Amino acid sequence: MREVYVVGVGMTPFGKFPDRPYYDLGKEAVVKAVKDANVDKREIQAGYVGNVKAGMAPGQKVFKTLGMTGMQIVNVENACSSGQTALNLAYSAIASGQYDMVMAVGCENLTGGRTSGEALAPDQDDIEGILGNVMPAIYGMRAKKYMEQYGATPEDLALVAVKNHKHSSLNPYAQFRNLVTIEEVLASRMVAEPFTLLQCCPIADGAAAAVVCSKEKMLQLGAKGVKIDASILVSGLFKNQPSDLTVPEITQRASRLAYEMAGMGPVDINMVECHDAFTIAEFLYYETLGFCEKGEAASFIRSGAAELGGKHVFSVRGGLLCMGHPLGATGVAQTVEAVWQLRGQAGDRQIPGAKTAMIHITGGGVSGMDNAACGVHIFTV
Amino acid sequence: MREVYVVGVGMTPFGKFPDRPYYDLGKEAVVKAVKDANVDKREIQAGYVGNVKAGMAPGQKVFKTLGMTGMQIVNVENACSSGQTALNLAYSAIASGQYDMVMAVGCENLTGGRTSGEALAPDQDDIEGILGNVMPAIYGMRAKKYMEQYGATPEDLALVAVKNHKHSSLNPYAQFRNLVTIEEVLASRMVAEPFTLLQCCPIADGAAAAVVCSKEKMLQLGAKGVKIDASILVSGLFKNQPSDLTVPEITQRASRLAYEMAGMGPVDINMVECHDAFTIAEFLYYETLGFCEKGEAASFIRSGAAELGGKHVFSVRGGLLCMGHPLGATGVAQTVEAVWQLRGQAGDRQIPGAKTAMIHITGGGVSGMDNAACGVHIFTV
Amino acid sequence: MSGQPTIDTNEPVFFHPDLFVVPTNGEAPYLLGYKCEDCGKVWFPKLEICPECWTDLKQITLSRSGKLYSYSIIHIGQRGIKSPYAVGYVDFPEEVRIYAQLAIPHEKLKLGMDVEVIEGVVRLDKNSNPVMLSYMFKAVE
Amino acid sequence: MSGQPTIDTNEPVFFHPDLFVVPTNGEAPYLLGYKCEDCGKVWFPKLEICPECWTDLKQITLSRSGKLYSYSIIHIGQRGIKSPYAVGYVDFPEEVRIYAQLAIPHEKLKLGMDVEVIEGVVRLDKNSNPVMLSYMFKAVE
Ligand SMILES: [Zn+2]
Ligand SMILES: [Zn+2]
Repeated sequence: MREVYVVGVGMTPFGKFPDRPYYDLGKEAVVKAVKDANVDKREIQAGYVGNVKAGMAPGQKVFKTLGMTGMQIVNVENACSSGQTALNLAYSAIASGQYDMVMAVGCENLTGGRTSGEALAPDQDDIEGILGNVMPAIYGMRAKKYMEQYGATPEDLALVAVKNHKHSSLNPYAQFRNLVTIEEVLASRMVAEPFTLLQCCPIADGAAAAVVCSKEKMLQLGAKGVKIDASILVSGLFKNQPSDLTVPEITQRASRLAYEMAGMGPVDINMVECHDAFTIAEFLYYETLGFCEKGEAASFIRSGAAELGGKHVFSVRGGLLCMGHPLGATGVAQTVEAVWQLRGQAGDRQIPGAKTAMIHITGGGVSGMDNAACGVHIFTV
Repeated sequence: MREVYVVGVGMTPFGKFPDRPYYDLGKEAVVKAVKDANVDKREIQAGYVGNVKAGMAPGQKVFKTLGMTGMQIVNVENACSSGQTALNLAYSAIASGQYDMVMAVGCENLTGGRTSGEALAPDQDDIEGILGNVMPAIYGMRAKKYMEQYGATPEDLALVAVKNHKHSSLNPYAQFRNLVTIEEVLASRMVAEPFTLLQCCPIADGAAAAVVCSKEKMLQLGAKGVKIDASILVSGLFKNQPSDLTVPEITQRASRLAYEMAGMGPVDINMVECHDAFTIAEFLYYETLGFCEKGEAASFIRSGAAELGGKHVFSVRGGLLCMGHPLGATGVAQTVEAVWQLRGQAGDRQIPGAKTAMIHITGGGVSGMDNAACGVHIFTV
Repeated sequence: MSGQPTIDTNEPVFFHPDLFVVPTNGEAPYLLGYKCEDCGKVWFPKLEICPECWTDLKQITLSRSGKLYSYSIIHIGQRGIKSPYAVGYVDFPEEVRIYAQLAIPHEKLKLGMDVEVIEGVVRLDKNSNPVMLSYMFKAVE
Repeated sequence: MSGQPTIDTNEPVFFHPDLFVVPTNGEAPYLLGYKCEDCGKVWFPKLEICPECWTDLKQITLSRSGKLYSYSIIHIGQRGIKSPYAVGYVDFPEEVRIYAQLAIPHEKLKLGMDVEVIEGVVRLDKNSNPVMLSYMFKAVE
């Protein structure tokens, strides 16, 4: 397998853009990434496009008026992990020698036509969906169990939102850039216990793109890329049997595979973009990804380790909690942040001397499965 | 790149099954293919799943209750070419050495919840869709031009439906198995000129699956597989400029790449499953795929060459015209037919001594594009 | 799980005879499990074959009560269910975990509590008339 | 192409000022093309940048008439358009091919015929009232 590099990235701001179709957002991200890579668009040999909610052939609608057609375009869907699925296919296409330069794109418009004031639910052909379950409650049940098991408090959980807002206040691409206090987090409207509104990721639209190529191609371009050291995509296990919901098995499995592939461990990782769709999620991932022991998440965040200036900065762009989570786009947007950080181009939120970044995403409410799909990538410079 | 083989196939009958969700159809196909391959389901390392209309994570819903979880599952969408897109990714994953044994699956339920009596239209965010265009008219305009240019008659076009019904009458998996005459074809209800109902592919539900593996794995299993000699997937070109609509550029390009990859030409091909969504389509593909000269399609079909017993049998399973076209499923179902024929297991519709099969699919109504995506695969024994 | 129930009469839909039995003789309702004769695992909701073994499953009657593994109270929920409503996962002695709405006063909810299966209204129409009946869990008295 | 027009007044929607101009002074309507100053290609409908060159485009007025490349008469069509209706592709002298509905008696349709741009009703509501106006093509007299 060949070495694989990211040589160009671009994204739109994340936010609510009901009048900008997904393909319009996608085009902006593609143009930015190609210009950032400083390559001729005709050199891109394939496009892998993550999207969940659009109709047929979304990738074609992104690329068509950019004159980037004729190449292989594959539209992929894996719920929350759609963007990292696109990145994983781009990685494989380069690593295998199938192509020399391709793009991973994620794009999503969730606000166009959506009714607000209703929580995101599993599909209505899913038994839990039929019986009224919603995503915040699925995580809420994990949180309740975690809090009982380890004595974590609502204030502990709120710290995740406080930290991520601190980070997003430094990120011009974030949807919410205000600072919040523990009190404000806990006083916001209740969504599904124990989560208040500020502990749930907001709806958002956005797009992101990355140009991915072989080492040979990178040297030919005279570019200095960011290396992809691990690219993992797995599906969840199906079981009806009781299990410990405070240990997300799919994330545990995917991250172990990623550490093995990259030949490194948590101690080597400077920053993590994780699937912080709800505050509890960051707690569970501190532990499951191996950054602290089981039950130690509250002391980990209180130590400052996860915050800008700490050893393992989590959600430095503001995470899903402040960016929002345009399903198809998120995994690629995490990539964009990793690349900016490792290149030292992250502006006010730059992690000094960042050399290694991990991105993690997991999701898809399918009853009986931990999550439908989980992606983990590790990048280095 | 390693050699790639299909060692097991399975499919559901095609037809209207409004009460069987896509995942139920998909499960039937997967179980049949795994049993046909005679492998332990735990040896399947990844699943590539083509589907257009379902919600999130369709592949996970197919595999989850079959205990085939944890592996990489990638859900792909490429309009009519979704099934061949799944096959192309399966091919690449094996050819590159990423995996040793994977599955390509296509599944689709189009009748559940659809209003009949309305033609399939491009997406409503497409300018031609907004202004009233429908798929039959897009092909109708090609047909009108072709008929004028080469003097083909409605009777000539009807021959395609007559032939494909003759074939499907021998296929227990086909939706329509009746014989029809030229007169019946032309007397059926007008849909979009020059097409009557029997010249348009019917709506259908169905699923198909294929187990794909490396040569080494195949030998280890002691199986005799069907080799994939070419696997091509491309997107359409975007242009607003006038062009000759009787030459489908995307098919021309994809098929040339496939012939080059397989190191063969039309003369070597015993059978073709093409995208005969409308009668004119088979005419255009006889020519574009290189089986006869431009304008010679009518004499080609009249010669019997495309019919069971002829040199290059087109649509031996009955084609889209008699099977129907469950978008995500079709490309994999074409694979199943190719494998059955090359193994000599096609029953009454067996092409004696078939050694080489081509499957072709193209589609996706995106204005300004010939088609959104086109897949071509060539198989040999 | 055979698709989305459609509502075209005034009678609430019963969700779903393969999952849940309410005896007409007034006896207590119960859930149906599907047990593999090879590996012994129990599955819910209904499956045709065992995910592990691909062998046929035998329908069994599940215990009427289990333990509440965890819960949440939903304040912003789905249309057709009056908020706030409680939902939870219940672990049954047959080693199967089942999700449902909880017919338990919210202040009485407690992880690990014993709950039992009852029939209840799980969805309302916009005039608050019942449109779907199914299983729920209530506290064991 | 900025999404699907929504209908919330009794006035028909006009589709779309970036594509089509109907002068208020009674002059003949015309379509708008977008021309690349680098490669000279003309694009329709509106684009922000040239697909070939990624440079800005200049709005131009297209010729009012072109030649009918091909057509079909749709008998089973979209809701909101009275069947049968004719549609076709028209090639303009600016080297651009444009799809539209054809306001031409079906027996007069002929490949290669000269057609011109007019304003017409392209969609009706269920009471057959116009809900969308846009360009159509009619035969040049
Ligand atoms: Zn079993
Ligand atoms: Zn140009």
